[in-house]
Amino acid sequence: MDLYEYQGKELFGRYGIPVSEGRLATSAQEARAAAAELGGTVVVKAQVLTGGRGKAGGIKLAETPEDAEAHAGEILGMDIRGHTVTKVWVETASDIEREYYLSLTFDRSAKQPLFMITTQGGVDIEEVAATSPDALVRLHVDPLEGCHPWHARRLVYGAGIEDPSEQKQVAAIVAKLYDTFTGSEAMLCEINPLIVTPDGEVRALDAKVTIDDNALFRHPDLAELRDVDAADPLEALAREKGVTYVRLDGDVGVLGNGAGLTMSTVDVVTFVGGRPADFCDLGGGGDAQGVVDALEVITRDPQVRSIYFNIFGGITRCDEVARGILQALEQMGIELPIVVRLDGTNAEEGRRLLGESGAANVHPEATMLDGARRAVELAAG
Amino acid sequence: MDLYEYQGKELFGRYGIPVSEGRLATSAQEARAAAAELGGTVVVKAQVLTGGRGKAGGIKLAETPEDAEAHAGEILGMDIRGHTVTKVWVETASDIEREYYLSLTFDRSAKQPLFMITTQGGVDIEEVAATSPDALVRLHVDPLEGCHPWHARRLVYGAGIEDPSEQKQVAAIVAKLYDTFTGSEAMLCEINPLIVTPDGEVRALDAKVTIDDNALFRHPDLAELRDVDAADPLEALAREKGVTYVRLDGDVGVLGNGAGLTMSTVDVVTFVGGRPADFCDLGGGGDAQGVVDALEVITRDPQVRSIYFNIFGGITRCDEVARGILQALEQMGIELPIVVRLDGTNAEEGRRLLGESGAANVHPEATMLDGARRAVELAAG
Amino acid sequence: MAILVDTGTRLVVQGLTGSEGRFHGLRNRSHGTQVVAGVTPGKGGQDVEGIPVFDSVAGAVAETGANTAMIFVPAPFAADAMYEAIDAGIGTIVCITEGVPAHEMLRIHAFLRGRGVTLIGPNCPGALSPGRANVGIIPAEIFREGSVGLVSRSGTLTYQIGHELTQLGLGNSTIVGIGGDPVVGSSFVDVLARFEADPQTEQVVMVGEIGGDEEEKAAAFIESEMTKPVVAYIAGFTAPPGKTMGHAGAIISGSEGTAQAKKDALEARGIRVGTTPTETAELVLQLVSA
Amino acid sequence: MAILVDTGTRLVVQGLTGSEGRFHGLRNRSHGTQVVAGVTPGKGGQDVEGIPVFDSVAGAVAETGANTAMIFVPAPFAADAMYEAIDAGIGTIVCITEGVPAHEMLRIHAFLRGRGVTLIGPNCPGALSPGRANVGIIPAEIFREGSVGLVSRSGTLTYQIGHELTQLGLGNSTIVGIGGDPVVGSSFVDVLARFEADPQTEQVVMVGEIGGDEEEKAAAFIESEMTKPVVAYIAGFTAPPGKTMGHAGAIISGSEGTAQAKKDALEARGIRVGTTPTETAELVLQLVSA
Repeated sequence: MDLYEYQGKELFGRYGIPVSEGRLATSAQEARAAAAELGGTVVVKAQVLTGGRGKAGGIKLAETPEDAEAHAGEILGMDIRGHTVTKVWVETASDIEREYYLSLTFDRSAKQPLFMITTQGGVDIEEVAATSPDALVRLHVDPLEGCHPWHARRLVYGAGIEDPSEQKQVAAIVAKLYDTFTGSEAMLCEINPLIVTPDGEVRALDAKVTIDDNALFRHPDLAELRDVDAADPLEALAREKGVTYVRLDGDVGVLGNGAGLTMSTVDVVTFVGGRPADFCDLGGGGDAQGVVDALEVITRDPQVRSIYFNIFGGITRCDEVARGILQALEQMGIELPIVVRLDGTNAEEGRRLLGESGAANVHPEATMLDGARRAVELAAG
Repeated sequence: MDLYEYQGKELFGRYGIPVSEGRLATSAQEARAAAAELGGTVVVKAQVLTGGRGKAGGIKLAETPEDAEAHAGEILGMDIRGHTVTKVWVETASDIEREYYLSLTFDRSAKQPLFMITTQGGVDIEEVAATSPDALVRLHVDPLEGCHPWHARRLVYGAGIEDPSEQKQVAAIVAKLYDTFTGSEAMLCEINPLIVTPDGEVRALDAKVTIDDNALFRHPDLAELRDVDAADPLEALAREKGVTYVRLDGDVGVLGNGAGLTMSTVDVVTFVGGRPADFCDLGGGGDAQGVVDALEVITRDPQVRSIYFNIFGGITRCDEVARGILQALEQMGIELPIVVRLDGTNAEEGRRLLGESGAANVHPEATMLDGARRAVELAAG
Repeated sequence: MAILVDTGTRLVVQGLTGSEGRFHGLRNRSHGTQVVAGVTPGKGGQDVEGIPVFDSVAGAVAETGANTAMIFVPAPFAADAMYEAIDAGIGTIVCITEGVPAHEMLRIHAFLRGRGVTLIGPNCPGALSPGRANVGIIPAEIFREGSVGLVSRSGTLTYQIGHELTQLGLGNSTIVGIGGDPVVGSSFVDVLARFEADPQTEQVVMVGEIGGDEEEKAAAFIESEMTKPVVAYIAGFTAPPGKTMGHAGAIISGSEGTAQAKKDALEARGIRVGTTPTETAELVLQLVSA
Repeated sequence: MAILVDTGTRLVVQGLTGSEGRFHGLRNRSHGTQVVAGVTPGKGGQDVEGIPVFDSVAGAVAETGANTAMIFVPAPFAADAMYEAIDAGIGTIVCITEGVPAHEMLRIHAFLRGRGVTLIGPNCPGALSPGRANVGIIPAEIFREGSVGLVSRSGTLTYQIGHELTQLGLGNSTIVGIGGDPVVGSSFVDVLARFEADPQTEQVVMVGEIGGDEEEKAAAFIESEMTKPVVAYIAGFTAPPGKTMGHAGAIISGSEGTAQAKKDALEARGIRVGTTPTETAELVLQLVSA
């Protein structure tokens, strides 16, 4: 789960990482009030779960509350890379002497947390990594050892930070970032930029935090930060119904059981010339109600022209899937063509049920490949 | 550093281990007030850093504040195994259905924390270990793994605790005891007895906690619990002066440099028929002032009849030790015979200094063994 | 010979008395697996259709000589169950549970170092050596005994490929689902090394998917360390970046972990990659026939 | 040949710019030890009498090929220094620092498992191979080169026994002080195994003291694994229970860790235990003359 900047900063603050004071606002009026309360120059920042806010005009300096109101008015409702801005963060503006970059990520490859730091912050870090790789210092932490002062020293000296007070502040932030990362079970904690003010104060000016979804059960305070409004409405509906669903951009609605098989089905639909509308995984179990819920989500997508069920029964029973399809047809009156390929546990019984139903828009196919071809044909016409 | 029962219970309480409510009292009047404040039957318990309080009459039940006052009056000032009682702990009396034993120790041999539990609590645990070893369940914890629920289950089921509510409470206490142990860097956390009340409540009725002296620098709250009054006055003086000193019961004051050499010197004095008065380690450095401080401590012991300096100079310089001895003679006017064996770094210079001083009570010897013999002779008169 | 699970497997099921643990434990037994014990704290002394239940894994090991554990406990308790099995001296642990927090797995992965314990999973279907032993939820009836080793991050996709192999008359030495989480106990490389050493295995199919770089590491390993031919399949060519595709580990992060990158890494080392499950099975047939 | 420190030792001193680090680092160098680097955070780029100082151990390793570290930093920072040396790939770490918390050492001891790193200490005088290398604070001038391996929990007591050996015309292969704390990186058994494997060492003296049971473990090891003769000395026969005798680890807990128990364990296995340092040296002379 990705956190908004303001949520990430609140989390940082809890672990003692210095951030600027700020207020959340969902309207221009609130932004004005926030600016007035904070006093002085403020920054109005679009809260969206994507990068490139600055370039899109989503970050503006305001010298007065009136300015803040005007800027918030422009920013709220903006579309930034497909995300509509519904919230702005109004915070005390910072004078910036230097911009650093500091992050801690979950490195799957090394199976250890990975610190990265550079004094060339404020820009896209992948660009720094590509153009001046030596400027980017990388250091893994053994999870059983934990983060020790030497890690911080290696990062600070490695990055070439020379001022003793800065060294001390950054080293402290390194330790606290590790606490944040492990304490909130994050997959990513990124500070870009980590600024140095003209007074020599070091502060996180942005916050990008991703929490492990699988760990949210033991972080209820973080779990409730999820913003259901921000998600794709179909994905939000799917989450609500417990359906594993990712929206794609085509016209063949794809359902499979198991992540790998479903991904493979999406691929095969593409390879035979089709355009998948979604990835929808019925999961390991897959009872009739699960099928109904999944079809409810998929058929809400107006782009969908055909549906392809690719089921390999193992724990999932094919007869149960067939029952779900028939139940959904009855309840929802689906008229879209539905191609069904059933194999494995109770496949014959499933095929029999579908055959006997006499449903005209259900098209059985014998193999995964044939099913994909048929579904693509049906979507096309 | 050993904690008193009341300090250990306060520590337990901080980590969520259930203990009875109580008050500390240093006078009979305070004990009366404490009993009145607590209400109902209370127990008045001598606070001493030794076992066997119960048998010595240091624990008494009081039904009224008057009783508490009377009992406290008897207990305060008692001598229990050489420890004078200066404080009593007055706590709400507990009804006891069953007595268990639970401890977590620093197992040097395995280099892991070691849990021990038995339902045969309330008695000397070494006796249980000797007479019914099967009743005592032992379980190590890997320090990198930490304490997990399975550890608690193994202990609880292993000990044969059958009531589900008791199982749950004891399991929770196991986890909290581990937190106490690691959080306060203890060498020992012992609960004996861990009681079950007739209502089925599980509670620590005693607390025996030892903190690692080397870790106290980062636990200032625990460091200040040290009770300087309770120590042997000479050992307290030594601590104050930074001298490593253990009082023994003989008449030859022993000083060496380094723990091993000093222990060996004490042994050799014993083997040649003498009785060491102390173990006093000048440590690795050993400057003149350190020697003066050490002599000040040793000569305060009225039993001392002779003093034996056994110095093997390495980092320690023998001339510096000699200077310290001469300085102490001058400042303190010591008349006791002082046998000095110097070897290693600058030994000749040290011997020369002592020889030139003309001090009549300084007796140089060439070997460790000869020095010991001479010191024993001189102590004998 | 097969790998990981075999006739010498003596299985303890952690969570045997739960509905899934019971269902699959008994199913594994009916495939011939020696299911010698179950563990459910507080239910020690009971039994599940003759399988004795213990309060602890250590108790099960002491009484039954269990050497392999299958974990079916819910995600919040799975790490505890893994540590318990490790410390009880279990040699092979198969964790089926889905949803184990990634940080737990980081610590467990580090903790396993130098302990000589094999962990498969979590979030995996387990391991099946057809005709010998089945530990997990893989439907044994799809597969037949043979010479093809099969290792996969997925469950049903593996069944699909196994089914295609069976239809071509091919069988498997062992089918291993290593799991779909970002950090799992055994990687492709770990399992490939076992297939390389296993006399029964003559060819290997590796079924990867988007996310991470274990397929890339496997490509390097296959090139430098393996004599047996390997065919690969990768799922997720059309997956969008930044979206978790069903498995917690199936996610393209930035430009990392794409199916194309994995395919390229494999093909650069001469490893053939099937475009569809069907083609993958056909590539294996070519190997066997060659 | 000697053990632990030798002509191939390339030493980095953590805390070289402190007064003790400087004093002993230079002293070690004057004995012939290759002292190639120092580490003091923030002083990288400086030097101590020609020895370059780095900000990190990793930097020192990269620039100078250091393979051995000596730690002279204060107790609160010693664990950090040990972890830094381990992670920088140092093979032999000698921690002189006294007063390291025992719980830190529990974790470090566990962390070292399977890493192939040797830690000597903390709270130890170090290791000296006369004429070859000296890493630590052992005064080299007391000792001469020879065939006797010497391992001890104590510092000055070791010097005393070394002095007695020298007076009898005997010399040492290596003198190792393993340290006086409850948990140290290398035990008697670890060092005895090295002496057993070292061609130069022909006899061994083990100097123990009260506390713990490492001498008892050593007795069992000597009996079952060693071909070279061992003589022992134990300090603390007259120590009272429950009192820390100078070293954090020198304490009789309850009835455990007494000198008598250690002596009995050794003698029960035919290992001779000297009553005084003098007698101990004489026992070694008998071995050499035999």
